[in-house]
Amino acid sequence: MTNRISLNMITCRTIKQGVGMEAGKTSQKYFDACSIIEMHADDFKKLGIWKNTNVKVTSSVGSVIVKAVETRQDLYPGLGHIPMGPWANRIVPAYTFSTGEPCFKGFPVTVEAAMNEPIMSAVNVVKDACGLLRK
Amino acid sequence: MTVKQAPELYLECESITPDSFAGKKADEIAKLPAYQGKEDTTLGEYFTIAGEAGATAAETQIVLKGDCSKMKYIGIKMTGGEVIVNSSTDMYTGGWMKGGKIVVKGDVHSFCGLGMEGGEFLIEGNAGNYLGASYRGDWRGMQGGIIRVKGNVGSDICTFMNGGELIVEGNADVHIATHAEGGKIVIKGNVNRRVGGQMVKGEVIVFGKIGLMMPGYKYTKDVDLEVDGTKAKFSEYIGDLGERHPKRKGEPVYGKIFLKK
Amino acid sequence: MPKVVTDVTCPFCGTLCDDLEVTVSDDNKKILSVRNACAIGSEKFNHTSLPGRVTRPRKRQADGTFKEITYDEAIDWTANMLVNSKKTLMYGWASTSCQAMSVGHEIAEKVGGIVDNCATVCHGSSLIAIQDVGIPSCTLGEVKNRADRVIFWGCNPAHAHPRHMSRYSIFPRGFFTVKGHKGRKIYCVDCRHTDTARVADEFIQVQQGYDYELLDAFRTAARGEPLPPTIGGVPKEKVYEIVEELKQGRFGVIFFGMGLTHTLGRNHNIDEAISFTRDMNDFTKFSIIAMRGHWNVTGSGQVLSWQYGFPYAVDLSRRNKARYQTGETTSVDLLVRNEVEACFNIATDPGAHFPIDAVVSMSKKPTVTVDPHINMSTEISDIHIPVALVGVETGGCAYRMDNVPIETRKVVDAPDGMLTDVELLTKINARVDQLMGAK
Amino acid sequence: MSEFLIKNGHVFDPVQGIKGDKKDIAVKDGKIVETSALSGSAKQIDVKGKSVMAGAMEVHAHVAGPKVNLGRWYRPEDKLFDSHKIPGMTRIEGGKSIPTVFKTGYSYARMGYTFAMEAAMPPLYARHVHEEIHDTPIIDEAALPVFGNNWFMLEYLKNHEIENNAAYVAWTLNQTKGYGIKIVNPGGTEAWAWGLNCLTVNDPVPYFEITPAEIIKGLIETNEYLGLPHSIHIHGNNLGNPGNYNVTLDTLKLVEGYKAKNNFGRKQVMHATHVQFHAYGGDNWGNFESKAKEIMDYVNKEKSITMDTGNVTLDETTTMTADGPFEHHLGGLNHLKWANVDVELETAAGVVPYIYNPNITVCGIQWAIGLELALYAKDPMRCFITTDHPNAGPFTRYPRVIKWLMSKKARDAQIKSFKYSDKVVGATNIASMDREITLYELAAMTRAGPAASLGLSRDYGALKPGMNADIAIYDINQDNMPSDPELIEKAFSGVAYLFKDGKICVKDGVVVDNGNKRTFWVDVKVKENKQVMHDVREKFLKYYSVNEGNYPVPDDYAPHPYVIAVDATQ
Repeated sequence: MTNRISLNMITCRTIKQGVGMEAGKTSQKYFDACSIIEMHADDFKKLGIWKNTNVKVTSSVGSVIVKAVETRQDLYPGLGHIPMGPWANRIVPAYTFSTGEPCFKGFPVTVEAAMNEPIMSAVNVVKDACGLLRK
Repeated sequence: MTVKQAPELYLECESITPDSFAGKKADEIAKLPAYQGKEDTTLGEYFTIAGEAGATAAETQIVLKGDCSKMKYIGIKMTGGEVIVNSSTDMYTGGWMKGGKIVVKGDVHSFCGLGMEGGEFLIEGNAGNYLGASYRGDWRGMQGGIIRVKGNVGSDICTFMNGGELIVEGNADVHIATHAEGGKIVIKGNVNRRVGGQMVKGEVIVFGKIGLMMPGYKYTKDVDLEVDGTKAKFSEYIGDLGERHPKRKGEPVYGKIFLKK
Repeated sequence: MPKVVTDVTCPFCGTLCDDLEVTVSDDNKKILSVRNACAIGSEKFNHTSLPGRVTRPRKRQADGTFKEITYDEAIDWTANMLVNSKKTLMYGWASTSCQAMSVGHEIAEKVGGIVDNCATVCHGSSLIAIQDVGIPSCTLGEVKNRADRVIFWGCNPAHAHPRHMSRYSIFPRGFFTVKGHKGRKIYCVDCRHTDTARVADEFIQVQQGYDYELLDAFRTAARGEPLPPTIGGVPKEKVYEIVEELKQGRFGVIFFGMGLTHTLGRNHNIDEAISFTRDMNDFTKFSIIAMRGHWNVTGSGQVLSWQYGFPYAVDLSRRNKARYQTGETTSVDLLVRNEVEACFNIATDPGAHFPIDAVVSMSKKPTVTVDPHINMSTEISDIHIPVALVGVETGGCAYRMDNVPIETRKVVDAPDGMLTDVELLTKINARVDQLMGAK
Repeated sequence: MSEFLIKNGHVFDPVQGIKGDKKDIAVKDGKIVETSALSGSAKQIDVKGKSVMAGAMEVHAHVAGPKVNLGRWYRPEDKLFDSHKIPGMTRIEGGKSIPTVFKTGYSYARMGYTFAMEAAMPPLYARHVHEEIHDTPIIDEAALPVFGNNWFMLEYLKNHEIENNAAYVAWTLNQTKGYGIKIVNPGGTEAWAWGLNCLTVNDPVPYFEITPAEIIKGLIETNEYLGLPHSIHIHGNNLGNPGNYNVTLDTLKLVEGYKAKNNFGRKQVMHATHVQFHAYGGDNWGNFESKAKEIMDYVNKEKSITMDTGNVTLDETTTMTADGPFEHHLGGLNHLKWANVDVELETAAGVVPYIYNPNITVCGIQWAIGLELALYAKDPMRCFITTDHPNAGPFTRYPRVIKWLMSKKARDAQIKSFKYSDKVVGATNIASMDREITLYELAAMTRAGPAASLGLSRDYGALKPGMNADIAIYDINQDNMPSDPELIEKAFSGVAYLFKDGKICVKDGVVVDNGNKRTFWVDVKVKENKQVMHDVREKFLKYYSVNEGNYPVPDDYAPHPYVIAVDATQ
């Protein structure tokens, strides 16, 4: 049985995400910038995986495969970050507390290793959820 | 009235109040307007209507059968009479109500009892967010009357409350009585956190647990209270000390939280 | 012979830098270089010249592939969709000109649309808070000329507004701030030690989701009242110390971002921050400014407000009144509650930036997306209508994060035959008139 | 273009001294002409028993721009259940105290107004002001840039460099498509940038070492040096506080020794605005009282001043002014949401909702002061009716204010309805005043007077042949005035006809045409001034947050301009 940890998840802008977005949502730059999860070194240890391995992140609304990287902008242990984008939004709860704002920051997720599972492209990660992906 | 056709989207039913029914026969009531987006329709399109209204709002009782969970504005601004809904309702039920009584046997969605001034509002199921709060931007939330919820409530209940009473028999989510300047809230269950943030005046009485007390609150003393028929010992906290407070006879008046021991 | 266009406004973020210099080929077709822009801004200008750009509308086929169609076909399909739908979400507007918005609102008023902009998933909570308690604020030039206490709370300009710190908030020397950075004390409050925190003199790490409590503690401390030992992981001594330093300042300013607007409490977090700012004006001068994201999301709020009185989530579905209630007429709620029948996206990408439940709901409805480039929304739409890039291939008015209006400029021609937002919306408006006249 | 003959109406035109005589008015190609100039095809309109006046002119209102729009969007509750579309060609209208641009244009037109002056335009936000003006239907509009706390001005006037200051003002009017010189709380708003204020005309401005009195005199000299169509337009220091009437008198007296120099027939050198807020006695809210008489005694004898009233209408409204420190003070009093915007190098603005509650003595006294000002006015050509919209009340209440001015019966009824009417009566003179404004005087206070004060009397404010055909026709008859004052309010709420540039835009109170709305601005030519242009360059390089190249308002923001050229090179 694979090792699994729980994190408090936030999704934020990053400069790479911004550059990638302007380079094009289908660009490699955008893919590299957004299809990742930043975690604290301690959480890598807890999860027992190396940097840059794929992980499956699961929230109350769904799961997504992203690459686990060590954070440049320090998080504290237990806090995870996926840059704002389609991968993050596969797991962001839509509940808005009647304010219009979904739960982009501060929702519980579990993370488990998924070495061999591929990361979907930006378009596919959305189409897949919408049932528009042609198998 | 019985629902004969469920709306494709949501139906805006501001006509369903004793005030607009008063003095009308079934066929006249059927002609009252209802709206679904840009489609102007009538109550008769969606309800079969039997019986007739009393001469005045006060003498009028409306009973809604069938699924009203996609009906907005039921009982809005009513001044008297009674509305009984045998199912759940959507947003704005009992909004700005001034008098009379509303009973919802199921749940209500958000923004119900908004800016309520008087009357009685009974919710047998759960209530959504902003129950008894003010409309966006308004500093006049619930002014009077009484709301009782048998189940749980969502977040932001009684924001900008300045009068009246809310009794919740279940639990509540975050942000209770924010900016309140009066009124009384009783919660029999537990509260997530953020009770009485920026509260100037008013009372919040909690029987269960509060996840985390706001830093602006200070314990003062223990008091014996009788609340909604229950006698018990409560610890009294005053606050929000970060907020402004009016003075009465030179003494500042604070918001109060009573937490059952 | 290449020419240089000066005073160019950058159409990326709410900082709306207006000092860019763009060199273009003499035939006005190609951007050769961009000066003064940040990494993101340069990328935006360069992107126009990238190969493989879609220049004509596309319609999704049964098999999921897209087929090129004419503008007229796309306009006709869109107009029919708008006229036939009982309630249509018309979302976006943050990356187009105020002139285009005006035309869009005219259409919405006719067809019963709900006009919402990116504030709905960005600074909407800030707007709600301002509606509750007001806001003491100032223009960015005031910060540059006077501020000696600067707080970044839940925002990360180093990444989201790259030139903000050098143009306005940390480094510039102004009229009363000749010492520049040396004359200012910079604070950063965040749950992460961000790159903005690295340039701050003081970093206060708040536990994620406890900003409301910490701000309440700041206000309580400012009134000299007692506090619990720690608040959101911050010791009370620290709170008292910082509040005292802020009172000693001559002119303080708080910049806040999505760290407050997206976190538990949302509008309440900003509400407390504004209330704290108001309190501080009893001791010194203090202002607070929202770090608006999209370059013209503020403009959309302005135009909606002078035409209907609400800054976003404006419900015109009844066609004889304008209404507004966040949590009801906001895009994500409308989609998740399935309260609309069709979607019209323009100048933004909900497909990438809305939570998946909302995106799925959109994909199940007739949807048209107007955007210069392929993005997540275009790929789940029935129709994608590409247009000229506003701020690069066509001009128009935009509003900076402090509501200062600045003209964006056309620096190059759009690919041959491409319409601008204004041209496209005007044609859709005309087609809507024809169809409704016929009804 | 079409021709009209407006027959059998009672004409009121103070310029020609016509006091309600039956007279036909001829309209051709957007102008008023001699009846003889009409062809046979002229459309005849019988307005028997109705009153015919020139289109009314709003001299001071906050109807477009950043603070107005902030007031709109931060008060959704102002639109709650108050947004609607009138069947016909109009757009959705909304807002009680701060109407949307559509409601603003339509409402003015329905009341017989054809022009409105936006009273405070921050130059940095000029583009925004013009965007809203552009979207406001029917009425012509202009905007006054604020100068009373501008850094260039403070530095030039500190050394009394009138010629340089004039060159800067001319440059700014041109850049912002502005109309004239507005002054708000001179010096006080710059002081507010440090959280301070200037409460008298002699309080020094922090750092800049100049006093409000020096600023006001310097700007009068600048204005007359340039010979602008309008005079300086001033909201003085210490607005809204008990006992401020002394500061007001000090401010008004600064005109002594100055003469108007211009080619527009303007006589005054100062327009004092919303004087109601500046005519307070007492030294606290307890002994608060009216000093309207003291103010008007001076205004009546000093011919080089025009003024407007700023009548309190007893409504819930939204106060907004470039007087930043005042709004901060007000927010502290009523604890309602306070908004403030300080604008780099130029000005500031504040917004706070306010309820003029008839059950509160002070509000009753404020109501009385506004009316007393107009009733004490000896020369209706120099005293104009405003509500300083939306500060003392929304402009949509003009018909009610007119009712109070024209009917003592209506005033007495209002006084009786006050909770503390005896206290209100005790602190004012209103109860003892029998004067009732006549239709002829009203035409002066709302048409001819404002036109002359704004330097527009050549084309506007009267019904002389050759003038612009802006004509309002009301269903009220001086030969048989209604005994019920409510009928006066009704008559002025919806015109029988409104002609704008010779077109019928409103008929029986219903908008039927959007007219051809125009933006008025003043284009001043001055001698080339290298010094000032150098200062401009330097300030933009060092202190502004926008480039000089992005400062001017492009021409397409005012697609239908009415440009008044002024040559100050001589």
